[in-house]
Amino acid sequence: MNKQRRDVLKYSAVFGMMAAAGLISEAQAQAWNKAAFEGKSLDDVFKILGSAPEKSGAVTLNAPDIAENGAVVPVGISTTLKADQMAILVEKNPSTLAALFFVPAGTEPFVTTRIKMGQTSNVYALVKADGKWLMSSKEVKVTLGGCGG
Amino acid sequence: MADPMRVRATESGGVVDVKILMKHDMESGQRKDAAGKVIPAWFISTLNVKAQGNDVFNAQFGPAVSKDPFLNFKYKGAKGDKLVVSWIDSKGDKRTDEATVA
Amino acid sequence: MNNLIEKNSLVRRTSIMLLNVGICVSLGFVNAAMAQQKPDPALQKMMQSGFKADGIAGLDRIQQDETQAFCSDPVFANGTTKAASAKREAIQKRNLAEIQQPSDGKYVGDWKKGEAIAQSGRGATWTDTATSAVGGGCYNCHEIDKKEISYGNIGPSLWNYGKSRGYSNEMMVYTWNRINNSKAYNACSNMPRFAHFKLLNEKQIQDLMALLLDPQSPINQ
Amino acid sequence: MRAQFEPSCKSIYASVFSAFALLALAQTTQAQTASDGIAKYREMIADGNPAELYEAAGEELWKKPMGPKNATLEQCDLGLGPGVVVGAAAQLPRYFKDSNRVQDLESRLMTCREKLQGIDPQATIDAPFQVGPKKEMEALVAYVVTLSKGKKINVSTTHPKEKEMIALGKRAFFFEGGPMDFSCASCHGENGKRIRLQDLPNITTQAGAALGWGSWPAYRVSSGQFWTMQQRLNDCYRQQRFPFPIYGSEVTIALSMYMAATANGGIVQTPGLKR
Repeated sequence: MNKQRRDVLKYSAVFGMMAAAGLISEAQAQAWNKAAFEGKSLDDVFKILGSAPEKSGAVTLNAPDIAENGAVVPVGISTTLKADQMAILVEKNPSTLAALFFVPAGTEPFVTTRIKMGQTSNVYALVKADGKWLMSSKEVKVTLGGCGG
Repeated sequence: MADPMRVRATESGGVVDVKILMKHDMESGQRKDAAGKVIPAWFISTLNVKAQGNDVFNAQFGPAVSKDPFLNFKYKGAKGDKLVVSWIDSKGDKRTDEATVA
Repeated sequence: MNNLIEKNSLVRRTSIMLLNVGICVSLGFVNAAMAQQKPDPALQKMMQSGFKADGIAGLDRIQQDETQAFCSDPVFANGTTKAASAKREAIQKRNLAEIQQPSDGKYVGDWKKGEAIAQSGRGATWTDTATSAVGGGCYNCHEIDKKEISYGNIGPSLWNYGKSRGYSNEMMVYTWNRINNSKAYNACSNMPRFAHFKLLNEKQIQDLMALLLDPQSPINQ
Repeated sequence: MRAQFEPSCKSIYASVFSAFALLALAQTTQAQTASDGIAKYREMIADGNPAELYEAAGEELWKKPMGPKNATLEQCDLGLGPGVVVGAAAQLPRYFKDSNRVQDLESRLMTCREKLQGIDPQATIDAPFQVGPKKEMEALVAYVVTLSKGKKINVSTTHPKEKEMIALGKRAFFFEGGPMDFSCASCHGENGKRIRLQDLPNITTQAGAALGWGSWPAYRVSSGQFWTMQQRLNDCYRQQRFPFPIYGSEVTIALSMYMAATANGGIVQTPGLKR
């Protein structure tokens, strides 16, 4: 058995324990979407999420035009739709999907987090409502900073 | 043992604004150490937030989420709600912290 | 007649005084010059005991040469005294004299390589090794190619450097000298002496020259 | 003759002038867009400073019995009396009678750890940043400076040793060295200057010093670390291509004293959040 496979097994075992302890619900523990997080392109991720999203004015992506540092890029998603999932994708990152969010009923379709970007790229905010993925995107420039260049 | 989180939750007009800071290196798997060896990825992969025992937010992170992750979301709730925030990382380390909505 | 001379010298003296006040105020020094031209044992002791050698960054780096010692007292160095201007000229002369013109007679190399050198601000720190590539760090202080929006402004913009100044032999030599040792023209220039401290080699300087003075360079479009 | 000549002269001036104006406008617009973008970026990350994580750890360490003497730091005198932490960072560095020298926050914390807890300062001085005893120092600093947020910078400049350190710090600020001929003043001695897109405060002025001194220590997003002023100065000297400044050495305290004294009257905004 190779090491990678052992790690995966260990990993699922830990998830199982967590689930049993009630720290993370069973559904969530099962669901860390390995395939989606390993997608290397927008199409890879779209395929795994189920459908290619359509552009929609109902999805708002809040991100700066320029990031002073690629290590911390603030990204927010909000929507007027009744969303149950949201996702942040960065086209030119080594793995396209940065984060996936699940929004239970009673929680607002709004999230803000911070992500890493290796270079200037388009950033996508995805929202799933009524079983359909919708999106909005913008380019975020990552600048070189400081004396180190 | 992972370091504690900072959880701030305030209610206004029936909506609770939750801000969470987690202490984690979120190693991307892209960096190399001084000897040129790739530092393996190590990151928080799953986060769950419960209020009064019910799920109010779930997140899955990849290694592209920033070091010391920050998360802000809002749910319909009340002052005094008991929040339980838990995460687990890709090595199986975990952390749970509690907070009360102000 | 006598009166007139008196008056003239008074005017002159007053204007020099005003000039001095102007400089002092603009530099933010209201108190007297720091007189760093004389050795200061307390400062020397503090600097010697405050640092340790680490890798390529040895303690020799805080042994100031004449240029550094002079410029560490800006009130004096930028002042209008005869002593200061004489010293400035002497320092510039010495720095100019050590500049070597290109051994193969070529001033202009490859602008693409020059752009990469201008972008990199790395090298010569205690986290580097003797073989780490040293960059020119030019964008830290200069606007060069307008496509790069992340540029500093400690030095002047170099956009259209050749296009606006021309590509004469005179410009070639002046620019070459300025990159090799900026102190040849301005004793206390903020710009490093790239050749004096062997930060950049001849080839790298030729490539930087191309970025500025090759008519094909994107900065001259 | 002259009257005829004038209009054309004027028109040449006018066209030259408008060309310059256009050029200047184009340049400002581009620079403006970049700096607006950066301003929005900074505003967006200002909420939720990860320095809070260090602050929480520091508060725990402050109250935890540690070291050979198994004591807490709760009786540490940071200048306002034993145990007073609120506002203490706003009046540091200062002269301390018991140690008979001017101390900054880090060197004073090392004194407290030595006296109260029996922790040898040398081990802290020699440790790399962000690990071991330095990691503890960083957390403690985050805790202490957070309790001065919003206070006025109010550093004493009356004791002869304080005066001496301000003067020495100023000299060190202008001290050029290394293979790039840099001093602190090379970057921080004029108004309106930038390295790449980073604004450089002019530390020789009250406003600039208040901005610079007043917003460090800070969480730095590029390294994902909380940096104390000692680490900030250390990295300045690294980029100046100087040798390695010794943690808590006189030159680092003198520089801090010069900056803080120049900044007097400004507002403490620590812990900051920096690129």
